Amino acid sequence: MSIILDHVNYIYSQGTAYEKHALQDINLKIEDGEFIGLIGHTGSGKSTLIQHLNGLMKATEGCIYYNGQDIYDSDYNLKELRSKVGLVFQYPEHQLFETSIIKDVKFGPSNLGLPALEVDLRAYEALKQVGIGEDMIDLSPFELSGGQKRRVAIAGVLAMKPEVLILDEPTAGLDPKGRDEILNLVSSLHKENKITVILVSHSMEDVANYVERLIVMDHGKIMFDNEPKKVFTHYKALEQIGLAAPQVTYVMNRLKECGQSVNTEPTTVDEACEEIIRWAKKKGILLT
Amino acid sequence: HRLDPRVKLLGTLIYIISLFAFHNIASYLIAGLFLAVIIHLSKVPFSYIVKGLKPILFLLLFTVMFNLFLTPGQEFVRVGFIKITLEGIKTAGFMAVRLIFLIIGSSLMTFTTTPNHLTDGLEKGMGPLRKIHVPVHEIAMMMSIALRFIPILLEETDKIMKAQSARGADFETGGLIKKAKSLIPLLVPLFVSAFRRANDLAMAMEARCYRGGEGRTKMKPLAYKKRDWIAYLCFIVYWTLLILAAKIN
Amino acid sequence: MAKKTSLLVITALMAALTCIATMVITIPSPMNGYIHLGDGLVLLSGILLGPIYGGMAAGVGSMLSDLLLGYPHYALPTLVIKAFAAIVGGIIYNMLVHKSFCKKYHLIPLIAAGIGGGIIVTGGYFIVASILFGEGVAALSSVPGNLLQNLFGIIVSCILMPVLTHVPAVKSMLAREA
Amino acid sequence: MGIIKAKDLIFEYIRRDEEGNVEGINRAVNNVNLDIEKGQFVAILGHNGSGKSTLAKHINAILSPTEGTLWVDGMDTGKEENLWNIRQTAGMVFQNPDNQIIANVVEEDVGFGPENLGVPTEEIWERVENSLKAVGMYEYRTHSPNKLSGGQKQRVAIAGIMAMKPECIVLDEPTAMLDPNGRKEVIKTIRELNQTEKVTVLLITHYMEEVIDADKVIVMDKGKIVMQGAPREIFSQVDELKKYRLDVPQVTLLAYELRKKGLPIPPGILSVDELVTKLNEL
Repeated sequence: MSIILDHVNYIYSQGTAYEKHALQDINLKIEDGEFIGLIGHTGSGKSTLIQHLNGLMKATEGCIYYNGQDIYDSDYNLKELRSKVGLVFQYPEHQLFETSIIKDVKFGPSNLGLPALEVDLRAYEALKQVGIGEDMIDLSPFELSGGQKRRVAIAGVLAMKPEVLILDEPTAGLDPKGRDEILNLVSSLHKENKITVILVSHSMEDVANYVERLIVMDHGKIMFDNEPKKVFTHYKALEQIGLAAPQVTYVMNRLKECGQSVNTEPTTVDEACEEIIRWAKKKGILLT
Repeated sequence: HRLDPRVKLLGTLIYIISLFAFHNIASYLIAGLFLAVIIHLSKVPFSYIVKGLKPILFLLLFTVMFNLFLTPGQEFVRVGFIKITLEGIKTAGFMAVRLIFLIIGSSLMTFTTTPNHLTDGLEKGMGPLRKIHVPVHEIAMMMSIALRFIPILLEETDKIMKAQSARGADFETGGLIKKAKSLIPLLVPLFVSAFRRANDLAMAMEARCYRGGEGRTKMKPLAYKKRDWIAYLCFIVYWTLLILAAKIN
Repeated sequence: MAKKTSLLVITALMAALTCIATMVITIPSPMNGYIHLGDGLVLLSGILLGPIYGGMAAGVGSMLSDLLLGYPHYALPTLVIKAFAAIVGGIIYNMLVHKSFCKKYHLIPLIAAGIGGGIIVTGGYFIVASILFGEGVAALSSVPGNLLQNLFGIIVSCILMPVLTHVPAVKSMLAREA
Repeated sequence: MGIIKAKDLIFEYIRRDEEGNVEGINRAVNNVNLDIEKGQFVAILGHNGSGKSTLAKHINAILSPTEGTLWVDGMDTGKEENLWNIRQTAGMVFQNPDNQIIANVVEEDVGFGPENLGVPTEEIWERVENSLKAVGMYEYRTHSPNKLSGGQKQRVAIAGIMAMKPECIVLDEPTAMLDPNGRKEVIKTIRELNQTEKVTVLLITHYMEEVIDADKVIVMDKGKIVMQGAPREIFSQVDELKKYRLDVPQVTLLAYELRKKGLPIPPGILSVDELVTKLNEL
């Protein structure tokens, strides 16, 4: 199972003065079970890209294949695609509308025309996955705290049992603890349910800690597409497009520039810590 | 273009009234001439104005037809049981011209005035109404806030629609009731957002010492300039000409 | 927070919502513009904000949408008609909502208000059309479209109101009105 | 007495259930004592719901204390007659830039505050020009706010407050809704205002990177002030901060871990430069 983008182009307001080439010749293959980070500054085309993946936006040029089928075929079922490629928008809690949590989570699966029992089952399961207890399901979603609302909103997409889950900045506006909770949730969904996850984020630190593959976008083009470690070696190029590598990458690189024999690969605190300790032991600062 | 919005508002109003007050060939000629001069002065490209007429083309045709065929009076031509009367032609002609003038006149104002200016003009223009306790300042402030939030909420509408579509919502198909129901997932979040924004904004306004229209000064006070008085003069001349034309008739 | 500022801003936001509802969901009809959701919002403005502020929100919001959509010649009549419709709708709703029989069938005041407002809108535009296009059949042609719009508005309001009353912000506002 | 001083400040709000019956009382601010000197840059940290925003709203007299007193430049915020003077002295910037810009043109929005204060027209123009220049948005003065980026909008909002010539500005999570570039812009602007215009700044946030240059950091939890001190002191207590649902910048954490493993580096490292220098010195 995979998503393939073949020479995808998207142009906003084509033929007018406001014409903007939002996606330029995107070629991409997303394999089953991957955990991908997608970064780029505001206006780099990342939001446009993810909306193409579930057919909300239609490419001006090029093809997208989901599991080998062209999603722009006239007889392709776009509604089914949207259930398979779940998209969680930024501030998803702003889309809650029902009178109770459970009803809101049921909205997605019931739109799929499933039998009532199956809808119930999925809704309960999704709420359990995001850690909303059964004692809360009849509350109004408007009575919850910000972090809880967001988890309910994510459950609303999970209840559709997507094979691919795309999250657009799921941690925006949360405090550090809330951020970690959401990221751990996403990570466990990936590990335990074998869902393909695409995480759109501004935070390099978050991305470095979690994802296996990192796609960097700039001006509607894919700039880098590689393991996070490899991408962060281009930290100077990243800076030029208004992004940055994690702070520890800078520490390691600066040490190296100062003539210390360290490996510049670490991107997380744990890795960096290990590497510096190794260096310190070798230098004899720290006794083994 | 750079006229005081009050002049433009009042001018348009005078013009519209004049169209209804006088209807004879001479006055319509004057009205047409007047309009042509203004279009020229305003430098709005003619194609723009024609474009503005497009949506009412059908309506115009419809009106003309109705008046053409259904006005009783002296028979002019007869094809089968359809007859066209002289009066019919006359009324239809008047109707069409009046409608076209009306629409060009009012769209000219909207082309040359931003809604913000209009709001300012309204606030000042209705100033005298304050004496009879019409909350003029509040109305103008409300309009200006509404204008500011229309694009924001419009964007939000688009976002919510997309988000709900991603959850399988369908806004396109179905009958009236199904369509109405499908709007709930859109409208409730939109309302919630609007109320949240209203709350925030009211707080922000008070934090910036807003306390109603009393004791406020204006950053951009409207002041009549020479060209505004000239414009008023033009309207007076126009109106006098119309009266004269009516007398002669 | 002073009530006045808050009410002013809510009115402005309701006007913006009315304008958007009129502009976004439109089905162009050649006879008289478009079918839209605006009338539903006009009705809700009257109910949520009460006659005075509701009238302002409905009138101004609808007028702005006329201006932005390029029907400036309708702007002024729209302001008056929609404001009046919201006022009438709001008054009818407030009159009926506390009656005991309405507690059971809570949609009755809403529908009654919708019909009241609808009569104003349809009648108002009929008069305007009569002046613009001459009396008679040409003006009558505006009626079916407006009726359909009203019907759509009432249906949406009836479905929306019960859900909206669960939203804390709206709930607190209705409580303040009472 | 400092420009902002709180004594035993308590704020409670009443929770109500569906029918409006009292369900319980929440104490959002609990016995807070505070003294902020003129010209300082003070940061208040705390997770969502720790009471930091409630405290901020007291300084602008949007809320008034249930018990205790808060003075802004010597004026008691509980007294109605001080309201407008307090709001002029302590301006407030909110989280969502969209929801605090009132006018449809940048310069008109900045002029909104002075208009409310009844400042003469010519002086309004002067103030608008100066404050737009101070936040670096002068060239956008005739733009519509809708076309600006989040960071730019927030700077316009700050200019709107500056035009009222306040002694102090309170910023309630001004960067929470911005992207990294927008955040940098806004923080830089705030710091410049503090240094060149000498305004007292009270920055409320949960982004640790934003507070490393503050004169003083205050940490709140459950309505109480739980930590207080210079950034270096605060950031050396990583475990303590984690307890309050906060974290520290990545370098600080790395330095902390290295120290735990036995490397002789000082506590409370705040920047990449600092850590690299210290490691090189070993």
